[in-house]
Amino acid sequence: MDGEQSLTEKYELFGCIQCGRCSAGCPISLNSALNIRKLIREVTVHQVLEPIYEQGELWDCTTCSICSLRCPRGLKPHEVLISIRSILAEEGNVPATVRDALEETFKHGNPYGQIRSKRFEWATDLKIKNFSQGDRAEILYFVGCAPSYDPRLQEVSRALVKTFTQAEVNFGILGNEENCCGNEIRRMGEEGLFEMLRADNIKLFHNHEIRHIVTTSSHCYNTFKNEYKDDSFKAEHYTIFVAELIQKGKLSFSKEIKKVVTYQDPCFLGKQNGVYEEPRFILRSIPGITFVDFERCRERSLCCEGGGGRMWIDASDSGQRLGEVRIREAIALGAEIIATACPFCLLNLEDAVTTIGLADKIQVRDIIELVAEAI
Amino acid sequence: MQFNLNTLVVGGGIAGIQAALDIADSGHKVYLVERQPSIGGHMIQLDTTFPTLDCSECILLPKMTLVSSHPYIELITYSEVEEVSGYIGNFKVKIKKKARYVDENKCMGCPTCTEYCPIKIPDAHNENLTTTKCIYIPFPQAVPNVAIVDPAYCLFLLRRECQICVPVCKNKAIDFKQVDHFVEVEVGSIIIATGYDPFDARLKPEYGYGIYPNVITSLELERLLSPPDSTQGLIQIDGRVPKNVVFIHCVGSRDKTVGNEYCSRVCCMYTAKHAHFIKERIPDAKVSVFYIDMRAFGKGSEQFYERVQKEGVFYHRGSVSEIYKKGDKLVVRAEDTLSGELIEEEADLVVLATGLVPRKDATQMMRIFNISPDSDGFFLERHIKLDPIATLTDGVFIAGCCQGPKDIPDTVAQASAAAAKALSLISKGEVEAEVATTYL
Amino acid sequence: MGRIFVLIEHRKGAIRDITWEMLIKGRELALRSGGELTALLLGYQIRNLAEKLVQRADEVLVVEDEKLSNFNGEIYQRVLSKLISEYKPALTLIGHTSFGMELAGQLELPITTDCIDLCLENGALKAVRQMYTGKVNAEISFIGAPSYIVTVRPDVFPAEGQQTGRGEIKYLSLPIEEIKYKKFIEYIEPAVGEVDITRADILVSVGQGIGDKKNISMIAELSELMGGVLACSRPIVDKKWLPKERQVGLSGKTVKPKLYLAIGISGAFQHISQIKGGHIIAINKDPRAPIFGVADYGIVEDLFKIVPVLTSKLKEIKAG
Amino acid sequence: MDIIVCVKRVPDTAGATIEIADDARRIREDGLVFDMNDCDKYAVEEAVGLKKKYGGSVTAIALGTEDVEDILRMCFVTGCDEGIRLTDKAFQGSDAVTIARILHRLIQSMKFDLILTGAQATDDGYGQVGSALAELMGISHATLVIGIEILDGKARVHRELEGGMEEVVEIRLPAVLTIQTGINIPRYVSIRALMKVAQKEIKVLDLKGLGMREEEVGESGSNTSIERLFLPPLTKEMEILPSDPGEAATRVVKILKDKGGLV
Repeated sequence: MDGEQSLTEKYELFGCIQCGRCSAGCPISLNSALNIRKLIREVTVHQVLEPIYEQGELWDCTTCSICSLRCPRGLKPHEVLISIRSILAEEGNVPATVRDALEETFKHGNPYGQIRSKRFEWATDLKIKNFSQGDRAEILYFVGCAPSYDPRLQEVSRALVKTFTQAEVNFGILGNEENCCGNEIRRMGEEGLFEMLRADNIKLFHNHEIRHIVTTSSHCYNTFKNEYKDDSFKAEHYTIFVAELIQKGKLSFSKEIKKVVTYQDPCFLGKQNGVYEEPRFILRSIPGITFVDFERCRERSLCCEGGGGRMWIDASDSGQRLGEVRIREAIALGAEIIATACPFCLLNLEDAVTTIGLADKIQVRDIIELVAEAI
Repeated sequence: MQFNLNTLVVGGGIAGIQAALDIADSGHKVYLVERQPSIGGHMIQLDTTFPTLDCSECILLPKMTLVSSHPYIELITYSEVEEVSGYIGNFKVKIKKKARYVDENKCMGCPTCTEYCPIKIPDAHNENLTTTKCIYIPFPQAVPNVAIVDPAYCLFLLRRECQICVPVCKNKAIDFKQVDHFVEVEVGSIIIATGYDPFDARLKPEYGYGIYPNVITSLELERLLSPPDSTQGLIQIDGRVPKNVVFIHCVGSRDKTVGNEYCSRVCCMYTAKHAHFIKERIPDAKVSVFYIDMRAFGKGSEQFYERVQKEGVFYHRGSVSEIYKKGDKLVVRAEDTLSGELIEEEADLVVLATGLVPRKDATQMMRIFNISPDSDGFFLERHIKLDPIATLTDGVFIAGCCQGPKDIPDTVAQASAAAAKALSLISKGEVEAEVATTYL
Repeated sequence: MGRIFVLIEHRKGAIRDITWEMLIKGRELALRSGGELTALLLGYQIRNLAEKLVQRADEVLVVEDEKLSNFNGEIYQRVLSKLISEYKPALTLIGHTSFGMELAGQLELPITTDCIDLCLENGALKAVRQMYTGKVNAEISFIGAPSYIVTVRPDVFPAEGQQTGRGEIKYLSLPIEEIKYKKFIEYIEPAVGEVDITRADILVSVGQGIGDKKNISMIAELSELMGGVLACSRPIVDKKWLPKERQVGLSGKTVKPKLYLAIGISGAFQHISQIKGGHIIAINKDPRAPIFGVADYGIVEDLFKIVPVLTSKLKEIKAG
Repeated sequence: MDIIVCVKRVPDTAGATIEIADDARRIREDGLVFDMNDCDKYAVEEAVGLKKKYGGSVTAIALGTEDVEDILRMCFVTGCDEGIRLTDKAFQGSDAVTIARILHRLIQSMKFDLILTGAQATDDGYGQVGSALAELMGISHATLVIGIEILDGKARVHRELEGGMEEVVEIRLPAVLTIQTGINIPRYVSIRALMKVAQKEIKVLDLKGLGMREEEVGESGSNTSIERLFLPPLTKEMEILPSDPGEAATRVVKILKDKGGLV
């Protein structure tokens, strides 16, 4: 460690009582060789961590943070894991798919390797203020990488624009200047690149005098709120913002959605930021919707396996995908729509629906799509 | 300066009862103030006590009866200490006697009024598992064995609608004109024995307590196990006898996420006792216990732990992370950390070994007696090792779980020690006023 | 333009397609310029191959020696250099293949590689080649040399055409030096059942629209008829219907085919982002399937209606 | 085992829309991002892997302006010991053979057992520098290498052939090997690791430093020249084929013939 703090010191791992609440709560522990409890022990016991670095299952973690939420000693096992990944990343020892995502982000500002000049393409037919072209607005709508480039998620971005326009929100976007937020980058271990993105983004926000950011993704929201450490702007997930619009009477609905709807709590919105009420409030506000909660919801919600860079990781875990578990649970609840508020949840759940061939039984929608449909 | 030879004991649980009896037996007057309508505390709710498996009532009731009949004990129940002034040897204590709406001197403890009362209310003595009536005697052989009206539910007190209990009482004991009033006593020393609250399992939402009817706390199980009245000792959940029973240790103990870093000391052993009884009453049940570290340190405890394991109770080293429902079964997610195996155990009854936490109003009590809290929120002793009974307020002593979680033997020992401390002041008979003497 | 050399590429007793393609292009250039088309056949026990070439070239020069048994850049280079200096061709065509790439650069002649077109402009040779992974075409001219080397991209020129050769076979006896530096050891055939979809030119990729494992064979048959390699999307691998090595996508492989036939694939981003380049034909009954956002050609119809018809059509073609 | 690895900085044009510059001989580079050529990353990784196994040193060489130091620093992170940059205005317009000549001038005075290059660059795609360099050096070479095993004074090399086939050859050292992708998994070059080598010295040599003359290099030294660049016809938006199975199949077969090389 060259005189640096060891992981044990940095994360106070001697405080671990090996109770196993982390590993037992871990959504992937039943399907993966990754045992976060054991990992913490190994980190504590061994001076030389090389054998740990060879464990491919280190890349199975979705950084959903349930381990840290459950830890009775207040430790942060998932941060330890991210730190191990970051040691590996610094050595260049990352899976090829992660390497590609990181390189693409460095080069193009998004992990998909999509060209920067096409970032704004989804919105070219919409009349939106664009900070990068000198427009000014009260609120920055931070679209995010996946909602900018993925055709399915572009529908979500459009729904958000429609909603904001309807509610006469004075908002703009960064257009092609928008950059990866770095949330997943940090979780794939590329601390240096994350810091770079953070510095670039903060500079961008400052240049455009941005004070208030609303994000599509719970992942962007998480890192802006908790990891940017800059109080010149306030970051909100759109569910918080839209719930407020409804509460203040700035957004009203004119159509009914006569469906039974359940809600998948995104880990980065719920577990990591405690936003449980707003999404439910929005869904309950939409006329016609019968809202039913999952049996496992809120703090106990089941991860979709989309976080922690898992969208770019060929994970070693096996067995039934959690998305499929979720879909089956939703159908058992009698839900016709499973709503969520996170791009990765949406993609993973939709993937699961088609995998198990239940597309005629259940739809996966982002909350904002339902909002846009009902206004 | 003259030392007032009377003593105030606050709290009528096993600690307060023991301290009061020890002092009173020496021929000195004790005021025993209890907040609840009856003394007995948590111990009277217990079915048995570990590791000897004595019936809790059987050993406690005689002491309670002694209290009620002791010439040197003035029992002031359903009352709270409001204010204390003065200093060692000369405390003035203001006590609020809450309106009971039943004349303690007239009530004979018969069940007639209860039988006639139309309003059912949750039975607190039974951890709300069963109901009683709005006018009720807390439990058979309560001390005092006197009825009480619950003003939160009484139709007359709420809406002036009913008074059916009044005419049916042969002794005309029911008196809705009663109001809260204050009494003042003067004492030389004070023993605080206000006890603990069980941890509120709702604060650990991952265990689903309050959502799943078959996730219960140990105190609730205690009542289910207790034979005479409530449930006849039949362990049934939703009318069915559980066949897969899971116990979870350290619920609300050793847990920074709920602000309780400490070990509650009793849960390991009371759970062993519970597991034993489940195995005894439902021999074909699969009983699993999930623990973090096993702490069986009391006399006979390790032997009892071994016995329970031999009886077929399976101990997993590893705590439970969450419980969810799958069909009509609960699924308990844990890791057996010794084997490294991840477990999803199906259960039809989960018992949460809830820890012991400071009383909800502990801080307020501490303010009244000018005592500081320790880092866990319990009453701070003068010296953790060498003076664990005294407090920084001269003449004020602490006993039992208000000082920190402990089992019954330790509580009784501490109570007797507190009595001895008070008695040593009494026998000296006077106190020198020092510059450092604390004035309340 | 005088003589045009075409270096015949063959492996394990068979002439490779690129040879025919170069002969067609070479013939065209020869006709335009009034030059002569010469096929160079180097090898051992290759007289039967020479016979096959006579119709396609004006002359077939054959150098036969045991040392030329297998392709060896070192020895081929020496023989080829000798022939070039002796016959002084204006142009030598070599395939842009694993064979040609090894050889062409060491001939110490002006060279341009991987050409997709060749033409004569006022008597001067111009080549067209692609740059920036096919995004830009470049016109290349040759300056001040009597002889050029051009390597030709396979699958660009037709392999069939006019058979205008004079058909003269000339067996040359050249002293062949000993091989000093580079020794052929062996060929390794791809292990049975082992595929590398990342190197396939044609991929027939199946998604969960296929519905059942038993339907995979239908797509496999189609793939074979097309000369393609069977690939799939993640759900198919998750279901263990096909092995992981066939998965296209972020968690699978990145592919760069020329042609990608997506059957019953909705086109999750993780999947389509890993198809780099090539023409995409998509068959999906859902007009909103994102695969259509990246496809060049789309058929909005149930795959079970399209695939059988397509299969039988290809069978007809194969049967001639 | 002392290894020289030649690397190239190229624009990443994968997702980009390319525009031709006004002189029609170059593409417009503004808006493009640059990276190390893909095959070269594998070559560097392989060189470092061989060094780790057999000892010795790795020196990375690149041609170009100061910008190419980025990729030399990437080489340092991966494990190269030294970096040399060759730069001169006169180098502009050099073709593959000429670049090999420039490299040859530098390398001929160096001690080495192996020279690795990428098999092909993603910008010009010539794929000839390696074999031309070998010819100039008078040493042997193998292209499209996907496996290397060092024996006594020789290397046993796997070459990638078409259709998943491999050819195994033994080649006498020193030699030039051009490395194909897939031979290894190039490691990630992290930002922090790059920052650590930001100050590491890179040796810079120009035409004079190499002792070359202008007419040997650049366009004047080259026998081929790019006359003009042009964009291939753009692919259209998606064409919707008829949904009638028969018609659709006919169209697909035609597309297969036109685009997929089906005969």
